[in-house]
Amino acid sequence: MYRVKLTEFEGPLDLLLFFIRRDELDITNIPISRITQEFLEYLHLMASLDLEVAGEFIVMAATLMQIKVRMLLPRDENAPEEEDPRAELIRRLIEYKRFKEMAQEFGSLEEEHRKVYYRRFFEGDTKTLVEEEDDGFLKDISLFNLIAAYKSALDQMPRKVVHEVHLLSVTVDEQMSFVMDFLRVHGPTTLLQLVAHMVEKIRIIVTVIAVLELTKNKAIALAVVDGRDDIAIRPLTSLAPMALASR
Amino acid sequence: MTPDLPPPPVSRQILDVLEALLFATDEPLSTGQLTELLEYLSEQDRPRPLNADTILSCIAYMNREYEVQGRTFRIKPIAGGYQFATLPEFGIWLGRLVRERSKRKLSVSALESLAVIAYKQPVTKPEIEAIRGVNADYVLRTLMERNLVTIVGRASTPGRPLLYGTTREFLKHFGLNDLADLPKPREIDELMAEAEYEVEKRMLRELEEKREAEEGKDEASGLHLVDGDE
Amino acid sequence: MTPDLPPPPVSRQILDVLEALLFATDEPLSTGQLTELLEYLSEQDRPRPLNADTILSCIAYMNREYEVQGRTFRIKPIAGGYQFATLPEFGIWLGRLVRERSKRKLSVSALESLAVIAYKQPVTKPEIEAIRGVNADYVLRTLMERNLVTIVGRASTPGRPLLYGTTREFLKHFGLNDLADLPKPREIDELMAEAEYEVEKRMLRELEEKREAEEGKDEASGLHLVDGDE
Repeated sequence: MYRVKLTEFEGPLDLLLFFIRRDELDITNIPISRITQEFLEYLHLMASLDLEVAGEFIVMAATLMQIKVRMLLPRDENAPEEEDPRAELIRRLIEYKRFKEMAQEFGSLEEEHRKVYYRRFFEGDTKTLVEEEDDGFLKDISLFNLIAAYKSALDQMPRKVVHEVHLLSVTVDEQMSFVMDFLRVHGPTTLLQLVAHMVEKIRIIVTVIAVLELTKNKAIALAVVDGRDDIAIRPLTSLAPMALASR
Repeated sequence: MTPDLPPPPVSRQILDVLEALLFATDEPLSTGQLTELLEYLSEQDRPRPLNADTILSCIAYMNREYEVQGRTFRIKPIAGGYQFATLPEFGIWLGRLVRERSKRKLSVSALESLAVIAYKQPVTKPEIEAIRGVNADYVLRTLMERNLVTIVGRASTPGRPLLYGTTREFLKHFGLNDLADLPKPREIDELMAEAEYEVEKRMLRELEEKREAEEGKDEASGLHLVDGDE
Repeated sequence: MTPDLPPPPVSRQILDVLEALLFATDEPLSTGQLTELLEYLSEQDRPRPLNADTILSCIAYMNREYEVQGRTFRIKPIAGGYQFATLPEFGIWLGRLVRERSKRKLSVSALESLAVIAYKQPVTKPEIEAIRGVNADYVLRTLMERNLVTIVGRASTPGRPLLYGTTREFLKHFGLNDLADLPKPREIDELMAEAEYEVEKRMLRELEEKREAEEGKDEASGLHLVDGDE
């Protein structure tokens, strides 16, 4: 009997290729019973070591046995040019072997390139920033990054979102008037100043909508405040004289 | 053509190793660290004496070389160590590079919001915030500025909140023909779940390593058939 | 002291800006990007013509300079662009210094899957699995996490499976300029022919062994397996 030493195989095809290489078999003319026998012994061994045999190996075992049976069956004289039952498996083995070779090539490319290093520390470089319009914001962000982010967002979603629905009597129209009044009293302001005293989230939201609505109506204009997460608001329509005086 | 330099304080090989080290490091290297790294040089190749002063004179020598050869970079003392840096007069050119670099990445939070909008659209800001648990004002603004997200209408719910959705630009970036091409939640789960087969493979590998350690013997690859009972 | 170089193809100023840009970039810069950046040079300072060929001849010229001057780095074509990188012979020194995630070796299953994806792209998961004969969920996820592979769309076949392809990071990992630089896989016919040839080799060897056994003599050729009994 043979003692079999186990190592990792990339899958059933890899194991078959191993048998073929080790025994110097002709891949185009596989001795199917012998290979099937060895394959089953390997599975048996895995089982005896209490290793769960991966599904792919079991499927392959079934395929091998099926081919073996078909090889034993007498050929149907009427069926013209029936394909060798092994043909499909041989095709797969050769195809896999081909990519396995390329994987080795990739491995040596990787090895070669591992010796090459790029500059990675740029803090010492003096840079003078230049204003330009921007593009390339999404460079290097792939669809995978996007879906990974989606999953992460869902995973981190607050377990219970308590929506206390108490009806607040706040409408967009009201807040539009509020914004215009505020501007009239305080002059140009910012969004944060506008909502500073508000406690209910919904009121803030409605106010923001009101601001957007007013922007759309060209009653006010918005601008980004440099360096801050805030938006500057200034009136576009003429306001009551007292507003001008107040600033 | 180039003015002659005095002879280097150490062998060329040492200068080369120093240059390569300073080039590839991801943080400034102190003279102490450099000394330590040079200790891997074989006994006879090592500079003598091998100390901070030797390193400093090498750095000074290399900088003279770069100057004479008209290179646009020098080795500069930074944060207690030494590092390559381009000369300040090229700062304006590098600024253009850096701007591009800083714009490159979407923040994690922007990406998450973008993902939520992509999958849940049309979606209101409160809905985005409910999923992400944080205020979405800033990211929404950023995403809209980048033309990845746009307002697509208003919900008919009370307060008629704005509805957000993704743009054509978004589809273009991710190589999607339409929104139906986005990976489905089921596909995402498939991608994110560890295949069970891998668990087994890892077990097998561990077992193998343990056995090899026990037997204390080396082995090439594959199934080894050993003539057992004789 | 240093051998003379031919005159530079453009003014020193242009070479300097190019060098500084390439020295300071953390991403390969394409000739297109470099051309664009050089367009900021004032009209009379700009190289003429300002195109990819001009850039390429400048890069070649600079690399000759570095070689003559004994520098340990060169401007290297990578992932469709150019970037400074150390010469491979200094890798051993830098390995002691740098412990980068990206320098981590890929597993065999990752390499195999990458090979399939690289040559067959755009390719679906079932296609990858059919070739390798194993589930590809885990490995695909790992490859995507390392940004070597990405989703590039959906097939138009029933079920519209996701399509996968390699990334720029993939090129960078293997030091390739573009996909055309990939080693060519052997043709099926060649593999078949080789398989048959292997059988002949084996027969030849058996014959050889038999003869040697008969002659009872030792042999040197590595083909022979020592079998122990004397």
